[in-house]
Amino acid sequence: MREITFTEAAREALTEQMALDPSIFVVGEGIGERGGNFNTTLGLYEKYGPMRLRDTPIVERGFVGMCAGAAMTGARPVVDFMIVDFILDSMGELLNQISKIQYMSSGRIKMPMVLRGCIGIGGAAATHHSGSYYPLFVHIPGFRVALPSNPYDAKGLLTTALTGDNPVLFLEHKLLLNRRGSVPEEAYKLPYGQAAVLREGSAATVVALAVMVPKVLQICDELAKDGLDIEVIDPRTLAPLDTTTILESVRKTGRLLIADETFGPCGIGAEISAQVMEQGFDDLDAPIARLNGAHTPTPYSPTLENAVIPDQAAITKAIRDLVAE
Amino acid sequence: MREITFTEAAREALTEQMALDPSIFVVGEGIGERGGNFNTTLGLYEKYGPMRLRDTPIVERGFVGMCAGAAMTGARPVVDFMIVDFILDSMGELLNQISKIQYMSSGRIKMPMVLRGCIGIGGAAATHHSGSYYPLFVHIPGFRVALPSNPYDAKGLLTTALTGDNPVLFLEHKLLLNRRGSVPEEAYKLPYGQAAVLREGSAATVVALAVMVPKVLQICDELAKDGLDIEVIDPRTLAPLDTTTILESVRKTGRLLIADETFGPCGIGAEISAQVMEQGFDDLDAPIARLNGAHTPTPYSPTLENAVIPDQAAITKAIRDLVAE
Amino acid sequence: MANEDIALNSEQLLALYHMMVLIRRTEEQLARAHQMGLVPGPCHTYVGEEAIAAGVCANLREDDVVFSTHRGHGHALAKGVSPRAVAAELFGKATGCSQGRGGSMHLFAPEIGLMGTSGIVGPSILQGAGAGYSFKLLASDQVSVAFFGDGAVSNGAFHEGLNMAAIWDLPVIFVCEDNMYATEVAFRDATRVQDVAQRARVSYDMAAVRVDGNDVLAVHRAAEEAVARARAGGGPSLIDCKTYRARPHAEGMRDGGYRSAEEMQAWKERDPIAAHAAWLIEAGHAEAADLDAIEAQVNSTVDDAIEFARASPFPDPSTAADFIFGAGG
Amino acid sequence: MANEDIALNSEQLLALYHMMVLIRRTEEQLARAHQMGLVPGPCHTYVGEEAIAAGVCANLREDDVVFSTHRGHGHALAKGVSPRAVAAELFGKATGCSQGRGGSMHLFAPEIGLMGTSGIVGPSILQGAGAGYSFKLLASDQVSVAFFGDGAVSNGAFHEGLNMAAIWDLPVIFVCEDNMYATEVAFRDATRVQDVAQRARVSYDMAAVRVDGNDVLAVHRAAEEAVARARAGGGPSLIDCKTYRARPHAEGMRDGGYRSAEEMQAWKERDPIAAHAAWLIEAGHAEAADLDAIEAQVNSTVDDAIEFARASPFPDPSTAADFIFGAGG
Ligand SMILES: Cc1ncc(C[n+]2csc(CCOP(=O)(O)OP(=O)(O)O)c2C)c(N)n1
Ligand SMILES: Cc1ncc(C[n+]2csc(CCOP(=O)(O)OP(=O)(O)O)c2C)c(N)n1
Ligand SMILES: [Mg+2]
Ligand SMILES: [Mg+2]
Repeated sequence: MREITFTEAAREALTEQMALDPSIFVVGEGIGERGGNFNTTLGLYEKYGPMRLRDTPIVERGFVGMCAGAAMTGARPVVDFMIVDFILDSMGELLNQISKIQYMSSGRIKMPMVLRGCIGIGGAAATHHSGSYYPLFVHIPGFRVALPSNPYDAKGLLTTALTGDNPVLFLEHKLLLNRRGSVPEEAYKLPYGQAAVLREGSAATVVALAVMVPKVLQICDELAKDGLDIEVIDPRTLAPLDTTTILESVRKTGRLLIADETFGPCGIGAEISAQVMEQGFDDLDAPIARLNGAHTPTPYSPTLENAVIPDQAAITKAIRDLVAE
Repeated sequence: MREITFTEAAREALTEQMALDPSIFVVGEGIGERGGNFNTTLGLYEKYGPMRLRDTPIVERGFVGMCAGAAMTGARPVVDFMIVDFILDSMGELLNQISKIQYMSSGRIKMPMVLRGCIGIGGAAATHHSGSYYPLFVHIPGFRVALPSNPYDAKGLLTTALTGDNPVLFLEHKLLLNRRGSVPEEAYKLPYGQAAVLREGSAATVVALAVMVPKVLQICDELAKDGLDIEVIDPRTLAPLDTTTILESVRKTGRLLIADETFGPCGIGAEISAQVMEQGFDDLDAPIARLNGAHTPTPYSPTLENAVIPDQAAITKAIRDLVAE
Repeated sequence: MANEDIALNSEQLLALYHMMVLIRRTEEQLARAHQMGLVPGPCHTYVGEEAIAAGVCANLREDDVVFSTHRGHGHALAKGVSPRAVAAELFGKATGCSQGRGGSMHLFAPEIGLMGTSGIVGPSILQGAGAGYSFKLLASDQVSVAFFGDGAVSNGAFHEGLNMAAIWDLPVIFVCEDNMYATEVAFRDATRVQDVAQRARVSYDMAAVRVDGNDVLAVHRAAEEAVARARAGGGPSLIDCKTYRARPHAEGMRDGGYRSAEEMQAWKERDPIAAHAAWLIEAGHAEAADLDAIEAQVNSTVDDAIEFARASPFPDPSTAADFIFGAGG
Repeated sequence: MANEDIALNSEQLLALYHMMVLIRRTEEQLARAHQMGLVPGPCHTYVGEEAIAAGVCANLREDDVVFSTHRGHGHALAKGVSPRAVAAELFGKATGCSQGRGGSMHLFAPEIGLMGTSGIVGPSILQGAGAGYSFKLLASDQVSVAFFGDGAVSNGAFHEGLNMAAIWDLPVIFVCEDNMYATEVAFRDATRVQDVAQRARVSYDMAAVRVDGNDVLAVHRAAEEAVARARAGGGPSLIDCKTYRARPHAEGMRDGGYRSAEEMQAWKERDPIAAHAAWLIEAGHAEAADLDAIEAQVNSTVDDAIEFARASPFPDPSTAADFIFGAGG
């Protein structure tokens, strides 16, 4: 199968669905003629023009609220935040309106909306362009949250998002955008709430999120040379979260580490840990461990930036410590 | 000692500190002559006038961002949201500015600001007036989060907030506002990150938050008649969170339940569970349990509203199940 | 009372009267029910402002959409939601228009274009613009109406929403209900410029008109023009309606202190229903008996609605977490 | 070039020139450093817009405060931050004005009133208003300046911030740097009304003036009036500066496509530094040699700054999580 990048795969999903569904439109700053700061919409403006590729003023709250009204009345908006930190000005529309309208209307109004943007630390982007925020949307009911780690998942999860009825956060780690992988040319959907076991092993289970997936996989290949077989799971979506697959793995390995670049407190690792505690306590041979980025705003300077993310040494140590427990 | 209500105790803290510190001012809708929707500022306007009791237009983002600038330049703003759901429009200012400016300025700019408002489900307030949101502010670095459950803590924690350098979320559960308790007349500060053991026991530990504290205490009095001695801990602040006291208790009881009215996923219970897992695994005789409100927007009708919060029966069952494990 | 160029026939003129009386009586009964503890949550009535909802919504088709506020009973009724469905919703009953999930501030009847009232100030403006975007995108001739109070005018949603509707020429009618107060904060303290229509014109280059919001014919005429413009692809409009709420901000709240008895009295004398009644008679469209008949009919409709609400069942607690998600991912 | 009523002496006029050249040369060197990989993160230069920062900040005291944007190097320098501290910050060094924590978009020097540049569009307006609130509350005669681009004008922060400053009469100067584009989105596509000064006057009843942002004397005069008004308790002002950025939105980004070569050329001919130089000579305030001397002095200052930045150490990784909290609860 041909290999394409994460960005190309996601754009392919968008392109295919825009051709099929004339109610899809994209809003964002520079997503029109410019094709998106990250090329998310490259080439689409020429095909579909300004009503479907809508460059906006810098009004994140405004266009998110606007898209809510559009989604409620038959359209299917895709909000392209470029960098997801800009989402924060629209939290009122997201948490008080978009996540609640299907519920409040007893299912009579749908809220088909994709909210996409780049997350993650890297490139000395500093604190206003390095956030991730997904735990916030897992905490609040009413959102689907997709966190693909490779081109195949990116295309499949975005296609599902573009064809369902729900508001979906589709989060793209900026260090994954240029990674390549095999992706079918035809359209396909991936279900939400179905984790991928990317590597089988018996010594321990590592649940890795987003950019941590390739990092962890690479380290586990190294560890395998020392005879340590680590099972690696990518949840792919955080809401819903596939706890079943994680529990099954822990039943086998007895050990669990959750590796996540963003903040620990009330994060995904905490939630997975608590769920495995509740449902898999007797399977545990060691305490569940979490590895997270430092609990601090993201600094600019490369020496500081590197210090706040879990690097190769930290991940390796966390896995070795877990196995040694 | 005289008994006063939660609201009176918090207002006393504000009144005392406003008299001592002329840089304190309050902003909010109806906090001027009206004295606040919940009487948070009753009588203060007459003393201090409009510059210090500033009625605002309905511009939550605006006045929070405005207060950030004021805090950075020598004033000490108190933002009174009335109902904390209205905070969401200001999340950009909070998460991208207020929580980060001390850090980004390497401590050269202070951010002394209190953000207060009512949380919680009750009174058929429905989904736009029933939120709690504290896990969001625990997840993001840079906030202090106070969640007092009684008048004494309310006064002490608010006094600390009004005299420190940091942005503090001070969250008042609406069903606690009229509860009475003994409160010293003089000013006093309570430290952040110091939990209160409200009831000693050996059968299990229950960490209860906000409105769950009186509910749990009452139930434990009942259970004591059956010979079940439950230890009850109120963390009082969620950031910082006093894990030490919880770990000590679990060392004694071997069992832990976290009872929290708001949502479970990536919530406080998850964080406490994960931390106790990491640091107190060997002390556990049973899996840590969480009791939360249903993961749904809050409905209006009393029959539905009651169905989404953990009621007396659910709490009792959760404790009994934990002990029986 | 504006009476030049009335293009409406007597039937239509009486329908406006009927709607205003229907809103008034429903609100009065809901207020009473609230006092009796039958409405478990908050209740913001529309008494005194009926001419706006009635005048605007008379110009709408069933498939046009309305986005409303915390003070939305009047908009719901004028858009065609039955008094039964509104009353039952406020009583928290399964037969309410939101099946008991919503209450006063969350009324939904999307089948007939009531896309929701809201407990949060501001979003109606943005969502209204968004529905306009849908209609333009899908080449429909539906129009969208966003109601909001003076309290929303200083909010960023006003600025962002009006601007988007203007630059993209969306079929939206923004209706500002300026009743001079946001809870107890006076509009004159919230902004130095209370001429909302002028602001719409100068800052967003939007067609905008200021009308007496207690004159149902003036509102109707402004809305008729705005709806026609939107439907014809002529873009958005703003109607700045000056009005006054006759009851406290919400039931059970005080009403003195922040506004004077004289002010309240002066506005009472400008009651929109009484004014329209007088005009109908004077202009020969009706006799007193016709109006009495309408009144009687409305009274029985509203009595029935309240009785229906009272007799309806509460929702089944086991449904409390239903409908959070729709189909698909 | 405005030359009537110049109240400035030659020294002051040359100081404005000096500052503009200092900003220009620093930016050019930073752009070069960025190309060489010495600036690890984003870099938005102020080339072409120097007259605004120079003209405004020349009217400020050290204890007045400035809140700035992602394009803030010029504001920092004009407020008195040393080229060394700015360059070292962009290089990510411990000697930078934010000790390497911030980079281009997060410059802090609160000791001399630079309260921060920001990677988010909008907050400078609100924080600027808030500093004004402080000064009024504490009865200080300090003033506050909020810089922002045309891209912020349609944002809710503009609406809410200007309105608050107006109704509470705060000592704030809002400086809009309208360079016609927000990244690649043209201001004419972002709003139908690009006369920001008129909007400030009509919608918020705020003193406001539109000036040629490439005319340092025009900017200076407008700022002088605004600062005097604010300091005297006369409330806020807005200065709407029409200007143009001479380089791409950020270093490394393309510059074609969204703006024409003719447009760029036309603005190049209106370069604020060249224009001021010509005027200084024509009006007899300087000779070419004086300007050359300034140029030479600036060049050596900037060379020194870049060398300082290059030679400075990176911050200690163990400090990465310091300073999140201050004292107390
Ligand atoms: C964002 C937000 N902030 C605060 C509130 C609380 N609140 C409810 S109604 C209201 C006043 C609204 O005034 P206005 O818009 O003029 O409408 P009116 O009540 O006068 O009809 C306020 C402040 C809210 N609902 N939403
Ligand atoms: C809230 C927010 N949305 C989007 C961005 C991304 N962004 C950075 S600069 C910029 C354009 C700003 O334009 P303008 O305000 O005119 O300033 P200029 O760059 O022209 O000086 C955008 C969209 C941002 N920083 N903040
Ligand atoms: Mg009002
Ligand atoms: Mg610009």
